[in-house]
Amino acid sequence: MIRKYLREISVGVAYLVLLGLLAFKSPSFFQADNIRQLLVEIVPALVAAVGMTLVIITRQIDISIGSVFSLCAYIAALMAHQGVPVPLAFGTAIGCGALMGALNGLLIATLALPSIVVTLATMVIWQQALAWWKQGAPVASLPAGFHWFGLNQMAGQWIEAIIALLIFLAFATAMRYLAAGRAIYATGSDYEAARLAGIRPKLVTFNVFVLMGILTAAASILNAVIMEKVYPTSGDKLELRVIAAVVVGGVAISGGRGRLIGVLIGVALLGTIGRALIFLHARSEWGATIQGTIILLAVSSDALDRSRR
Amino acid sequence: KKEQAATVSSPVGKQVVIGMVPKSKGDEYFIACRKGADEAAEQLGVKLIWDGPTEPEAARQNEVVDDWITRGVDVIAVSVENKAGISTVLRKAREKGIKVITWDADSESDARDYFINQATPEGIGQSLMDNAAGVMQNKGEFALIMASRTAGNMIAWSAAVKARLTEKYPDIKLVAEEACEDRPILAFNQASAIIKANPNVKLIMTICAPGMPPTAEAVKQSGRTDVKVIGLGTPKANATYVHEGVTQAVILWNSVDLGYLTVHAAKALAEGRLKVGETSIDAGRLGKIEIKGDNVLLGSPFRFDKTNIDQFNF
Amino acid sequence: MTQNALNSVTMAGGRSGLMMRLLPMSQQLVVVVLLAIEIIIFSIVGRNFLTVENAFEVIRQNVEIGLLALALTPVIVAGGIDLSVGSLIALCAVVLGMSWQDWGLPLGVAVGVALLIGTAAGLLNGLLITRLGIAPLIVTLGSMSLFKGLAEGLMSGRAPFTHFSTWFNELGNRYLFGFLPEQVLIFVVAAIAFGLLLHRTTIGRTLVAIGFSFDGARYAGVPVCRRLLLVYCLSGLVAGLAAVIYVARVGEANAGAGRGYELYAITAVVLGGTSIFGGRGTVAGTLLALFAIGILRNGLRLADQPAELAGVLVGTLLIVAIIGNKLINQLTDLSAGRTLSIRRERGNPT
Amino acid sequence: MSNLLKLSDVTKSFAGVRALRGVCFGLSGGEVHALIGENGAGKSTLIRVVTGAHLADSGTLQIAGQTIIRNSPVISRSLGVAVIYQQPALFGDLTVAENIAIALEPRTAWRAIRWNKRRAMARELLARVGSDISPDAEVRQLSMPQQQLVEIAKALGADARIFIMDEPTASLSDREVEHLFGVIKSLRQRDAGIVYISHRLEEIERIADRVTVLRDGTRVATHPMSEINRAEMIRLMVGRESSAIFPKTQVKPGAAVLELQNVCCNSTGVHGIDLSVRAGEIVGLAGLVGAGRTELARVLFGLTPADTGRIKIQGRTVQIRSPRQAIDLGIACLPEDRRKHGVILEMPVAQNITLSSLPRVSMRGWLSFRRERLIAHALVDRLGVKTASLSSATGTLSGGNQQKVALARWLAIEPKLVILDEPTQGVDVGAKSEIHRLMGELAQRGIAILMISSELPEILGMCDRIAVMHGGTITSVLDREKATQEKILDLALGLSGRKEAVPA
Ligand SMILES: Nc1ncnc2c1ncn2[C@@H]1O[C@H](COP(=O)(O)OP(=O)(O)OP(=O)(O)O)[C@@H](O)[C@H]1O
Ligand SMILES: Nc1ncnc2c1ncn2[C@@H]1O[C@H](COP(=O)(O)OP(=O)(O)OP(=O)(O)O)[C@@H](O)[C@H]1O
Ligand SMILES: [Mg+2]
Ligand SMILES: [Mg+2]
Repeated sequence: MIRKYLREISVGVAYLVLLGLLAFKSPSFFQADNIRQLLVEIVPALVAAVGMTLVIITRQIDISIGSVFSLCAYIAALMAHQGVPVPLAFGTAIGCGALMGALNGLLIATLALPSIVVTLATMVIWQQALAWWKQGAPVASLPAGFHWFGLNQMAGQWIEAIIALLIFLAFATAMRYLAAGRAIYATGSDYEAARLAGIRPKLVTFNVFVLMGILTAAASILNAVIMEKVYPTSGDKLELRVIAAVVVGGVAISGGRGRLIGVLIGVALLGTIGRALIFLHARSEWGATIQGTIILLAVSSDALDRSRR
Repeated sequence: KKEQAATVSSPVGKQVVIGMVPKSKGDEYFIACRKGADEAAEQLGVKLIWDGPTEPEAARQNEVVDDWITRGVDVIAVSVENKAGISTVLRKAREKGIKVITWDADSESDARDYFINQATPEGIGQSLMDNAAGVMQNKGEFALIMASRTAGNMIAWSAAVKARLTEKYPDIKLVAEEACEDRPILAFNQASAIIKANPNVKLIMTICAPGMPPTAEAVKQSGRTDVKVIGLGTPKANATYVHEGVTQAVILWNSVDLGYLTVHAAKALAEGRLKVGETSIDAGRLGKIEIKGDNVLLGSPFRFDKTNIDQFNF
Repeated sequence: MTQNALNSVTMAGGRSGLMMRLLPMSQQLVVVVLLAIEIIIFSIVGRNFLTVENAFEVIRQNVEIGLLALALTPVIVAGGIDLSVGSLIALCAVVLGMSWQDWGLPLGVAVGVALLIGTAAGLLNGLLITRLGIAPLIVTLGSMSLFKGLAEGLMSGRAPFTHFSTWFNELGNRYLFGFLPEQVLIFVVAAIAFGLLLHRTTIGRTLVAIGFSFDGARYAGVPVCRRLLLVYCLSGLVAGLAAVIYVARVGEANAGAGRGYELYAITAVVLGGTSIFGGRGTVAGTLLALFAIGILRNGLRLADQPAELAGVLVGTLLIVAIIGNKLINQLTDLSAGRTLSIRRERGNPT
Repeated sequence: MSNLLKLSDVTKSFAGVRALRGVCFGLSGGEVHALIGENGAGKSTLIRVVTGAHLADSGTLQIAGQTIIRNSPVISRSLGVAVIYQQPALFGDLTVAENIAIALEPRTAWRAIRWNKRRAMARELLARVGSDISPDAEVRQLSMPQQQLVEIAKALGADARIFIMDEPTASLSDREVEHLFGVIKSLRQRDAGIVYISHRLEEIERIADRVTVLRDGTRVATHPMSEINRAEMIRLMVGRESSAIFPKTQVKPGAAVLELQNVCCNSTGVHGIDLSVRAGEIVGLAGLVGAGRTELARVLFGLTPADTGRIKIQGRTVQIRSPRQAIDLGIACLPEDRRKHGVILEMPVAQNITLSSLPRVSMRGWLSFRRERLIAHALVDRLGVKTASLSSATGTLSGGNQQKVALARWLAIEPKLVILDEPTQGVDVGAKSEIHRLMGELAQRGIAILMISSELPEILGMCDRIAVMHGGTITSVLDREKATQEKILDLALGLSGRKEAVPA
């Protein structure tokens, strides 16, 4: 039992240690509004990480999410800016996310091309296309309904947290208790066996990438409403942060294994460090070093476990 | 053969070709510079090529310049990201008979003909720190958010700020120093954390054009009216926050004019009208601009605040 | 029995034998075509594109990334990947600067130190991957952030190291006989070395075996761990070398050096037909792809096109290449089903 | 008797290969219809056409009286077809319970999973095949035979009327085989039909009612079991009179090549091993599944090095920490799982053969492709490997031929001791007798051979001495003369043997 959840436990402990350190060194970290800020900071990564978890469990990977993220948020903002009703703008953004995911899915599932190469390509394409299109100009003067969904700040922050939590719970349960979720595990564990068992692995893979696109778009919106402007670089390096969080959370890059609960902890841990360092008045230039160390330690932990059995 | 190539690409015939390199495309500040440059190019009928790194990385600028040397342009005008780095290739350009101008940030002086000088790192550092001190009444804590820890000019600027701090303001304390990697969302998160983590911080100084509005946004959302923001940025992007009183001052020169002037100087240089010893240059709508040695002076950094910020639309 | 086996070998040898040799090259063929198209287009629309100077300029500008791509080829052929090389360039550059300016070592020695650090970093990756059996993608994802962090930490807001001795800067900027950039020599040597290593030595052969099937290689008595350590150390060492050349060319060392290079390099390797699953791959392909990308960037600039367009086109190039390769494969004898069910037996793609 | 299955002139070819040519096949309720043929004859392909894993190019397929237009795994299952594939089609990362459940539960995606129900079902089915594998075990941690059992359980669970078993006993030892036969009998009583594929003809003789023989994708004959004997079957399969199986050649054993004294390896549970193998001697390792035979082989080959005890090679005490060392000591090991460990499927035949003897095809690390081709060619001839060319991917060969390539690799190192783990598993009679002939030949050249096999006749036929393993240790060693099926089984089951067990 403990062995089964070893990764979740060890990462969870690491997180508790960090929080303990904060409680001890700078209790002000735990003020309600700081926690809300923290949540808002983590939420987009979490939603994207849910998608990435599915993708990695299917034994694929998607490094184009950063670009998709930027593009979707930007499109939503542009439309809203042009006076399109905000919900419609958000809807369209999600649609675009789905489309871009579908493109990846099409190339990967039906043509059986390696996902890492395909998404590497689409990543560059979307990113550069956006830069070319708007030369990096942010979208300002957005309608009232955009910022915090037109709510006041605190409500907006809570809504963000709740939406993310709901998405997380929905997927967490589906992955365990819904046949569709198990089909994803099966496909990632053994493609051919899945085919013989009557699971349609191509379809599963395709759908997973579409979901990835949708979740990325959703994440980008959750991120866009935080500020009064939307920048075309909002998704830079997102893929690395998310993949790191997912593997720290114990999802096997070899597919077929991993649980969303671990991912939640992973996202929380990596997402908190930056803010924590500021509260600990640490020399922030060592932030990346700490991140890297944590990732390596976390993944080492279950390597040790493997060698034990 | 080269002539043919030239005529192919430009039916006008012998048209002056100016290559202009920003530090980083997609940075609001440089977008503003480009506005002015295009305007001037329009007026003067020169061919302006505008290209540069999409992310601040030293070698990229060198590559752009290298290729333009191959392509053969008349003038190369660079906003220098890495002084030592770019100088080697600028010298090469001059050997090849290409006129070289630096703007916005200077290279080593022997590597270029003229520097369109709107401000030196020292100048910027000073006016930033002085303005900050003014807002803080010369005492209290403040925090610094810079664009990146690796870009040469950033390092120079933050160094200048600190130098000024130690030299003139003993009662002011720098309590936090972050780098936002030119990413607005990071600036936002860092600012909001800084405010929470340092209850009696009085001011945040953001030396990063894309980072400044988010900083103000964070301060505003924190509801701490006693915390103020100043920094390097473009007026339009910060106007709202300035009016709301969050942002006290935006330090900058008129970057549209900077681009505009650069192109004028470049054309003059290319046509030999800008010879050593000139004391002034006629720069279209800017009128006569003073020249000291090999520095074309746009004038010292400019302070945008409530009173004047709305007069600028860039 | 023995008799007809003899016949079948001698008889049927030709065709399928040729196919077997050509099959892994199919993507290289696609890239060659693309390259040709590029050259034709740019020699029309680009100024001074088709000149010796420009040719060498292209190579010169891509030496650092090229070195990384060379070192990554055996890594990926052996079924691994190394995302940390970009950050490693930064770390080595910083160490180079420090050991020279702060610790006052002679520049030559400082270079040595940088290379040493690079190798050590590669060793770290290798050990984590072989001894703890963690997926390379993950290990190097972590060390990528680790090395970058160390570089930034060491610099911690100080000015970049500059004003290296002239002999050193010339290493990155002088032209032998007026047209041949010095670092290109280094690159050519490296390219040949890696080519031989991968295709002409027993080590290369074992790398291919490991890439196709880690277990299979182990059961065949291949010293898998030692081999993997070797390739990761090599990629570290080469990253160090790239850092040195980078500093020499750009004339300054700081923590921003080489950011994002790993992606350029990996793009070149996979565009060159090296299978991301390991096993298949050639140094020649990597070189071809490297030029395809380099020429694209250079040519577009000479045609006054913006850098972003180059980015978009590189991405498109990559997709076109792998699709083209796929189609060729499907026309050849190895049917999709076949390759798939054989892949089944092997480890994971990433 | 109802007619469950009817194929008429089914044709199937894979790019290049004509796997099936106008094959007709029928199955009726309450019968066991055996399907035999050499490797690559088309047996697996035929059944994959029935299950919808492959689509036939032409011909008609009737399942349970219905004519199927476009078959698929789902359709065939809905019509009551249950299958055990040759390569277990299991999900290594999922639990046994889930593997079984996925095969049995409906296909709908929006369906809630009830885990307890799954476990219960799995436990019940595993019990029926006489296995106590935990439903919560991850399949990838199971041994090959255990996985076979899961496959069988999976098939039984489906309330099917047509059961297709492709070499189900390939990796099973007699006890499980007996159990399986029991199950098959009961199925037959329930008027279900069974298609049974195996290379072990004695099995066929025991349980089959009808036999269909395939050769090169064509059906050469279908006979009631009563009207056909083993020799006839072999003749039909091979298309010629085949040499007697198990051609034991008497060799005068020389000095001991391998000596083991109280060898233990805790991580694998192998302990207290005492054994010696002399030059020119063939020693068999018998035992039930999980007795630790393969584990012992792995210890000797340095894959899981021994913790304690003494290993002597030709009298010299040695440490074997890695396969590399083992090879340098002249030890060769033909692993159990051919496709994963035996050969590298994507690599050309020649490169596979020389992979373990690279020093011989290189000078100071530089490969000599000429020498490689020479050595490879020589071995391909000697073993009679059927391959298009030395540079065709090994994966394109039939399993039997893949096995020969794997063997060739080890002959290339000119070993002193050869460990063979299930060398003829899933290999057809033709290839099998060749492998046996080869073993004899090696023995004559004074090479010591340690053979693991779950097929008692093979053990009894080939070996000079037989060591029986039980629970991770050798319970006793029998001489060729003394050994009988019954005796070995008793020892293997741990019923007797304790007394004569060599003190550990
Ligand atoms: N997926 C496939 N792609 C290409 N060729 C195939 C495929 N499956 C089988 N073949 C070919 O079809 C022929 C029949 O294969 P099949 O697996 O039916 O033989 P088999 O009778 O099952 O042999 P064995 O006794 O080894 O199982 C073989 O020559 C094989 O090369
Ligand atoms: N996916 C596949 N693609 C092409 N040919 C295949 C495939 N799977 C099996 N074959 C061919 O089918 C024939 C039988 O292979 P199969 O895997 O059924 O038997 P095996 O387990 O390899 O060993 P054996 O042939 O001794 O049973 C071989 O010729 C093999 O090459
Ligand atoms: Mg078969
Ligand atoms: Mg078979």
